[in-house]
Amino acid sequence: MAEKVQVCFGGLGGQGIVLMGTVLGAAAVKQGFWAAGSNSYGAQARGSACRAEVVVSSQPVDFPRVIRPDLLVILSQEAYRKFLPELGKEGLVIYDSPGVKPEQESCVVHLGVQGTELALETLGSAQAANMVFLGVLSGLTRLVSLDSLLEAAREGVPQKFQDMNRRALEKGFSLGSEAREKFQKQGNRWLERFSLEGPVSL
Amino acid sequence: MAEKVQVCFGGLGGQGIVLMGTVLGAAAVKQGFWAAGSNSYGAQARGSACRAEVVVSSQPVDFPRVIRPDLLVILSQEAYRKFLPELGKEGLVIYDSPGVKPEQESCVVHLGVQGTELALETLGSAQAANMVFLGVLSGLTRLVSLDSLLEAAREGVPQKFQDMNRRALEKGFSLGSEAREKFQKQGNRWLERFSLEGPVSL
Amino acid sequence: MARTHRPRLNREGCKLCQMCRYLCPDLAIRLEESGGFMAIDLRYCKGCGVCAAFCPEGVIEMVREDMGEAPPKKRPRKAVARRD
Amino acid sequence: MARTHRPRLNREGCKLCQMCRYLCPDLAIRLEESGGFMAIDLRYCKGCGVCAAFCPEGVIEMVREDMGEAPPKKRPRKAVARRD
Amino acid sequence: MELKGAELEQVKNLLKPGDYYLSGNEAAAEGAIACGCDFYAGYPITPSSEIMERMAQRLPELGRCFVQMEDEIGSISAVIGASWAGARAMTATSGPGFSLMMEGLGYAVFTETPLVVMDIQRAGPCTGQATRVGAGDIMQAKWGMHGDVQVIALSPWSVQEMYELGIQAFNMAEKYRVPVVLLGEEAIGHLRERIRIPERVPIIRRDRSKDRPPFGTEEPAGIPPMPAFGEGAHLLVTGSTHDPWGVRRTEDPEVHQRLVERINRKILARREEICRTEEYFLQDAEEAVIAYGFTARSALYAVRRLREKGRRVGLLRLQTLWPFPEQAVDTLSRRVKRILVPEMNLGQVLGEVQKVARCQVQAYNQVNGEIIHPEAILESMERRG
Amino acid sequence: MELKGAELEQVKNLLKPGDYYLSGNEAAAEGAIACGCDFYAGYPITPSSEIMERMAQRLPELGRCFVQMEDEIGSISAVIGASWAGARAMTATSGPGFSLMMEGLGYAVFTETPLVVMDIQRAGPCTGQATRVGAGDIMQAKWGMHGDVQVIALSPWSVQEMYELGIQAFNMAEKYRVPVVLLGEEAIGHLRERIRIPERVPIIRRDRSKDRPPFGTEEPAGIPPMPAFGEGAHLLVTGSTHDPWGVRRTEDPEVHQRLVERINRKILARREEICRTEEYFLQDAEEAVIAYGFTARSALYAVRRLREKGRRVGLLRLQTLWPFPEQAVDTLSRRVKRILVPEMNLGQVLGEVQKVARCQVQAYNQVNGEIIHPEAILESMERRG
Amino acid sequence: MARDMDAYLREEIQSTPFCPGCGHGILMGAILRAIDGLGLSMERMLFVSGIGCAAWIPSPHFKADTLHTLHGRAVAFATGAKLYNPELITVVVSGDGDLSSIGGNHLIHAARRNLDMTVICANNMIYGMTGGQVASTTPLGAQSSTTPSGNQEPPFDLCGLVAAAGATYVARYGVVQPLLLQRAIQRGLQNKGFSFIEALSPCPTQFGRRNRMGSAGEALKGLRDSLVSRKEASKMGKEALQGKVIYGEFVHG
Amino acid sequence: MARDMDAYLREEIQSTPFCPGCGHGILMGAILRAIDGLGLSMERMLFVSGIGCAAWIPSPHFKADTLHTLHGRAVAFATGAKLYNPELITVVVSGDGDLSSIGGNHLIHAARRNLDMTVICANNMIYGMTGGQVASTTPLGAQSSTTPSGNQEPPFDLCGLVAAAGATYVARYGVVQPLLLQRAIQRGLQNKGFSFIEALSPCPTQFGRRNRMGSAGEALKGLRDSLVSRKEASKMGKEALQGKVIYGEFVHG
Ligand SMILES: Cc1ncc(C[n+]2csc(CCOP(=O)(O)OP(=O)(O)O)c2C)c(N)n1
Ligand SMILES: Cc1ncc(C[n+]2csc(CCOP(=O)(O)OP(=O)(O)O)c2C)c(N)n1
Ligand code: SF4
Ligand code: SF4
Ligand code: SF4
Ligand code: SF4
Ligand code: SF4
Ligand code: SF4
Ligand SMILES: [Mg+2]
Ligand SMILES: [Mg+2]
Repeated sequence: MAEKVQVCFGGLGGQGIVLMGTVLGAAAVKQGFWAAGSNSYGAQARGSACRAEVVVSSQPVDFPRVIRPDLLVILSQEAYRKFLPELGKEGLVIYDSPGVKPEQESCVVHLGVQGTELALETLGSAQAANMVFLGVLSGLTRLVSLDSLLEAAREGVPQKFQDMNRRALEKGFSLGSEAREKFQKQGNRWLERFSLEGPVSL
Repeated sequence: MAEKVQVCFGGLGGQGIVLMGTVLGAAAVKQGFWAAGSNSYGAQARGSACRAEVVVSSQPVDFPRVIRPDLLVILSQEAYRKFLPELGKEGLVIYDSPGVKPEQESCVVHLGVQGTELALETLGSAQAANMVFLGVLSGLTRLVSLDSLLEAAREGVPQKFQDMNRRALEKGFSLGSEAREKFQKQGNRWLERFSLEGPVSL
Repeated sequence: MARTHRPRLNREGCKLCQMCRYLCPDLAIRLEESGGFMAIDLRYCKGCGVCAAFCPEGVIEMVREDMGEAPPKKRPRKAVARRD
Repeated sequence: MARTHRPRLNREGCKLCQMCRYLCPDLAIRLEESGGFMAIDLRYCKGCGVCAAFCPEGVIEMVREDMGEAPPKKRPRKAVARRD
Repeated sequence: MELKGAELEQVKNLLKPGDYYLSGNEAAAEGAIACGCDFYAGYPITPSSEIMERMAQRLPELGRCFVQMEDEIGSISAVIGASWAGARAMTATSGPGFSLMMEGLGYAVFTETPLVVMDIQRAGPCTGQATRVGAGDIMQAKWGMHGDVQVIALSPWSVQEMYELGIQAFNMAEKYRVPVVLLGEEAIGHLRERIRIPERVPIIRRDRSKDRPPFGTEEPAGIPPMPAFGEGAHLLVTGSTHDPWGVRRTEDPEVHQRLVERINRKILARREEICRTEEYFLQDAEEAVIAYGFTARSALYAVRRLREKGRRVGLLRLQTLWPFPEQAVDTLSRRVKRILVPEMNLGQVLGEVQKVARCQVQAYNQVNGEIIHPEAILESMERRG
Repeated sequence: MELKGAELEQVKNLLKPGDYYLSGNEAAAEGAIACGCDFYAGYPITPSSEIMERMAQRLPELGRCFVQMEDEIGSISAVIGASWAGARAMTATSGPGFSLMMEGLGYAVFTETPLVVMDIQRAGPCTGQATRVGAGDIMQAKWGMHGDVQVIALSPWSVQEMYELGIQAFNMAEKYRVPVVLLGEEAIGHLRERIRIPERVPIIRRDRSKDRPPFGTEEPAGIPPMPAFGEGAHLLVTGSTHDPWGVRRTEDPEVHQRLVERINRKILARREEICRTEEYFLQDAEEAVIAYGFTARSALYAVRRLREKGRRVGLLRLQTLWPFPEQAVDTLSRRVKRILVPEMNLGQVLGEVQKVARCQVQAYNQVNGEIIHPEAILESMERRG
Repeated sequence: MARDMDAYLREEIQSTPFCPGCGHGILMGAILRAIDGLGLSMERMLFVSGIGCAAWIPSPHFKADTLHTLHGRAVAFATGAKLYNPELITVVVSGDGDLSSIGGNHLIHAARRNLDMTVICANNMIYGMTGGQVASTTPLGAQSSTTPSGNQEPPFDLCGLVAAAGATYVARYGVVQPLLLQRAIQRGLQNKGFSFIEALSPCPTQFGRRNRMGSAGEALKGLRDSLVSRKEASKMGKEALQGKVIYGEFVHG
Repeated sequence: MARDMDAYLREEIQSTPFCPGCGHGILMGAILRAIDGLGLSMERMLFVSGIGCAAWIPSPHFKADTLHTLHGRAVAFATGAKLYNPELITVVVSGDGDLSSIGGNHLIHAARRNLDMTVICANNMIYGMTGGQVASTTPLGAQSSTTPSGNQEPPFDLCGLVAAAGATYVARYGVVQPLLLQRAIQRGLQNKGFSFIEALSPCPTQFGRRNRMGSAGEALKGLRDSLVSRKEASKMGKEALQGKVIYGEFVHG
């Protein structure tokens, strides 16, 4: 069990990267954790690289930026190249397949998910890919629960997107959970690194 | 012979007090003296008290403000009351008569001149009184010469006033000279305090 | 410049049109309702001559301040500087 | 957002009216004088679809970028930040 | 801040108490609202615009007043006008807009108008790098106006503090009749963190008595009462030199000296009451870091790592930047051998530390639009150790 | 200032050489004209308006350009635009207008635009006492802009120096590609004194080469050349962060750091070359006065009187205020036991002296709209003697 | 005895700082008479002014809340006060330089918003206070301390500008038309929206002297003779209108 | 291959920073074609802009002297450059917010002076760059990030305002009228005096999205459909003009 998990999301402006960070942070807070998040600013509307990061912790966060990410969620090749070197040795990468082509699978654990395609095909919009990946993150690591994600994703979002987001999160969660089982069956215990001790009460 | 003479002009806004200072300073510079002058600022157009001061010196002026006036030229009662206490014990007051009524004639030398009346009557404008008094100052003390005053008064003044100013200065000068003679006949040598040694050449 | 002239209003010819009152920049002229005449308060008058210039009846005249005569006691003037 | 669609111009029906050229916000369309046809330089095209929307002949069609196919080599983009 | 006296009230919070995940800018807006801010005038500028956007949403909901002005000069002017009409008024901006507000801010100081300006600093000078972080407006907040003035300036280091200092800024402004500048930074304004919204918040309201003059006191450091327009006080408000009742006195040396001294003294005489600092690991420290804003987060992280390595190093965190907490720095400088001042500028607080410190003072300056990483402070300390 | 290099020229004076009796403001205008000032944009404000009025007369006579703008923001903007069109350009103002110019001045620093601002200080803060004297804008001249910048600021103490520093201001602006602020004071601007107009004046012209980038140099403290508009240089001028050719680079940390450091270093690295001070009676002094502007006249007078009484006291007169002449103050502070800093503000240069001085530093502050009388300094010295 | 309109004036301020014959004093009376005419309570009124001689019309003379602000900013200060407390009858009184030169932007934006306030511009076609520099209202060719060879820049038609910006009551009169001027001020005060009244108010000291207008009385007569009504003007040719000033209501309810 | 108008563009700047479909890009082309049409040499041209997306139209793209200034100050910077060197063909290109909100005062004063420069206002009725805040040109009722319940303030008629201030060439066209717009820019450049061209230039990202205008193409079509000529408008009733925008030349030689 970790005290603090550092997550980075990377992709292109327009892919909803910033929102992923916000929803993850808000979900964590709903569960009583502490969270701190930042993101690259101002590039949302254009096609350039975009990054969001969240520190989730069972204690108040001292330094609110990611110092070394434990977990990357990557939605574009450019982001992959840029952020992978930062990842800790025991880190985990969740990436959008086949849009992102992993390059150094050896060093860290990679999990490819066809998030964009899935979103397009089953939800009708590539825009929902970000929520699919948040669901995967939750299903796989249990860093935050699906429920808190669902709640967080509802806030400040127009009604018409709420339903789509819910379905995307659920879909992702079940994909993530499948992968979690698989990993666990392999006897992999490192997944525990990504779930937190219960929040300290102050 | 003095090294430095400190002169103050006092009156009401609109009486041309500031110009008196400027012309005296400029005249002194024309003769090779050093001069520094300041004046109360901003009240010109209204009826409130107005003051101009000039330090004339045969050497560069260290402190450019009047510390203790040697000579007052006073055109209003208010100015008289306000500035007289500043005057040195051996000082000289030239005042506009009968507009100004001297109060403590005993302590310092007073010279009343009917400058305003004279200006009005012989020059047709009370505005010329200031030049009459500058002429008096020159005739009496020889601090600066009539010629340099005439030259200084010509500069930056519209043609139509030039002639009036010249006549006013000349008129004043002859009045001042008369007084000078009278004083000198009385054996008064203190008038020398108001004329300067030749300018130092640098 | 101190005031050199002051207005003198000849009540005889005055038609009480109040033009002088409306145009006095110093609110120095009132219609004295009781007496039915225009009254100039010289404490406020700056001697600008506007009232005289605009009186349609020509009954206001600007006269020279008598240098000798003591001016009406002025209320204290606030010290104000130009040129903010 | 990366470009998801690109314009495809059918030279057949094109009347060379140049509306697409005048309205392309990225100066990506030229009249190729030599050949007498409209040419779209996809290196500059951002896939906005304005040309297609305004072509009076309807000969420009927006087609999905083939995710697989390598995009035309872009010239280096200057890094610029919004929000001065 | 000591919150005592009759003016203090506890009011119920308008946001449901509990934990939220907000950005610093959102939190600052909520703090202001909680503390009764009922007038906002502003002009958009990155990275402060979220404050304005939240205000545009929330104030009208609460029946309060929001206006987007034509520029920042209009904004500060409207804020001053509203404050005299009785509002708890604020604006928010960033460097370029803050520069435009200097004349208005000086007016507010000289007329003792309570108001809050949130300056969310970005990487200057000039338009610089508009979306990136800096802390280059510290000196400007105090010295950007012509003539001798005092303001209060606060530096939050977390989203929670954006909220809390948002509250305190209003209370201080009202208590001392002075503009308060919240010197935020892009990195805090855009940071999201968990924050706790309390049940109740303390509110200090200005003294509105009409029986005493609104611009002068017997005591040389006094704070006069401030009635509002429309209350029959026949207020005379002017940015020219004025007597205690507001009458212009632009040629009287004494009136000027007394007024200028009082508006300075009323803050400086209360320096200790106003200034807030925090100490970390300083009891036995031989060397110290003095930091503020986001940099203090980095510094604390670095100090913890150094402590782990056995270095006797501590942190003095400045929450108040103006008036400068001289006492705390002076005391510290007598206890430690050296002080490091890391800043996202070329050395602004550094100069203030130098003025009072009695030990060696070192600087770490970074002006690249990025936060100072803990590693950089660590390295700097180790290199010079 | 060292006037060397190819850019230096001696040009014939446009005013007949000889002695004149001019006001400080007139002299400053004449100095500017003599040094080739060919563009003036301004907005009237007491006590600087005589500069503008003289320019309105003289520049068109000489076939040069004068414009009265709609406000001070317009003025500084037009001056910057003209400077890039090749002009030797200036404006003049006083406190309130100077406050409004802060954003523009920061732009000038960041784009390295040569220009001169004459700030004839009056009694602030705010509108204060508009016709009276003060020296309250010293800190503002350096710190009034957001972000980290450097300017050069000069303080004349006589009418002759209004003329000479009017010349020097232009030469420094052109040489270092930086705005130069002439920090005059009402008491000097309105003072009339005899001044000597020389036969020839030195003129430094900016380097207009087009072969090197106009916004960057290899050396970290370099000064790049500056071609003008209309010369085919395809200039890219921007107040956003830019590379050596002027291309906006608003997301690159290194470009920002390099640029901000260079515009600061190019001045600070030349501190000794730029700074001018004068010493009076300091050889054997045990105590000293540090003063500038009109106050230095009073101080010198007071020092002379004290010398007459046998006190070993001297004066360090600062002609340059920014960059601050640290070296001279440091050296002095090692030689004397105490330093008195009399100022027409609440202690602005004082703080800079405190930063470097190694002896006791005392202040004499007066903010009553009047000059500090020599008697007051005398008394202060005697009292604390 | 007493001053005219004494009930509206502060007792402790006995003299105006204006030069003898200054039009601003005449305007001051017209404003007070307009308030008196409408029976408005001074307790509900807020007077806001900028910097300049004209800005001294309400402050410190009027016995009401007065806010003497910064040069050019009166309208923006007033915007804040009015929006916060809509009960305040908000009147801005300031000079042509203050309102239309440095303050032009706030003026047009307040007009655009059609904020409920009345702006009275004392237009003396010059910067009086600072010594007679040219203004954006100075007629072509006129002398000023910064146009030694006569003004070369066309002046604003202030009423036209403010009307184009969106004001809902716009009128111009000379101070020599005291009753028309008073009526316009009253109509402006009654208009629920942005009202702009341009009062032509000669400055004998800085404008008159330089432009050989003679005494204050002569300057005012000169103004009177230059005024033509909108109606008259509509019948006059361009030539005939040379040197004339058109008065009247340009926008009204 | 190459870009259109490549000869007028800096080689080293290959891509504009505008969002896909941004009207500012269309305007950029129209400006270059106007210059090309008149055969003007870029060596003699100076482009000045403020801050905003629109201010990036000339800088850094145009291969000429470009001066990217401060928010709102472009016209004042241009005034200095033009007065000093009258040879410079001076063109200001900036946004509605930049020129008419914060920069409104410089705009009306330059128009008053009738300075020989051409000001092209890229009006997208919003603050594009900073994230879609309301502008002084935003239509009544429109959504923006600072008017969550729709804009309550009437917008400026920019052409009317600038004409009232004294400009001698004033025209408005939409970017969907590329040839008319180009002609107006050419006439502005040829006018020896102050020319103002308002180019309606939709912002799909910040205005379009919030106001449900659909894709960039749809937004532009919406604009096209709202345009009516001066002539047509003169025949239409107030009702019929609701939601319409009048194009044409409002002041010309
Ligand atoms: C920011 C600023 N700039 C300049 C000034 C100087 N100033 C004071 S009043 C004034 C002009 C006043 O002209 P106007 O508004 O027409 O009033 P008037 O005196 O003519 O009645 C100026 C330029 C100032 N106080 N503040
Ligand atoms: C003094 C100042 N205030 C605010 C800003 C922030 N700012 C940058 S661009 C902009 C608005 C731009 O709007 P507009 O001119 O309409 O251009 P657009 O982006 O819509 O094309 C603002 C408010 C700034 N840079 N400087
Ligand atoms: S002279 Fe002038 S101030 Fe005196 S009453 Fe007549 S109009 Fe009024
Ligand atoms: S203007 Fe003449 S007639 Fe009319 S009220 Fe005055 S004095 Fe009488
Ligand atoms: S899609 Fe848009 S950018 Fe691409 S060519 Fe068409 S109009 Fe130009
Ligand atoms: S708009 Fe259509 S028809 Fe016209 S040139 Fe383009 S492709 Fe051809
Ligand atoms: S200077 Fe002109 S405007 Fe000012 S008070 Fe005197 S006459 Fe009136
Ligand atoms: S935000 Fe709007 S104006 Fe700016 S580039 Fe994008 S579409 Fe164009
Ligand atoms: Mg005026
Ligand atoms: Mg816009």
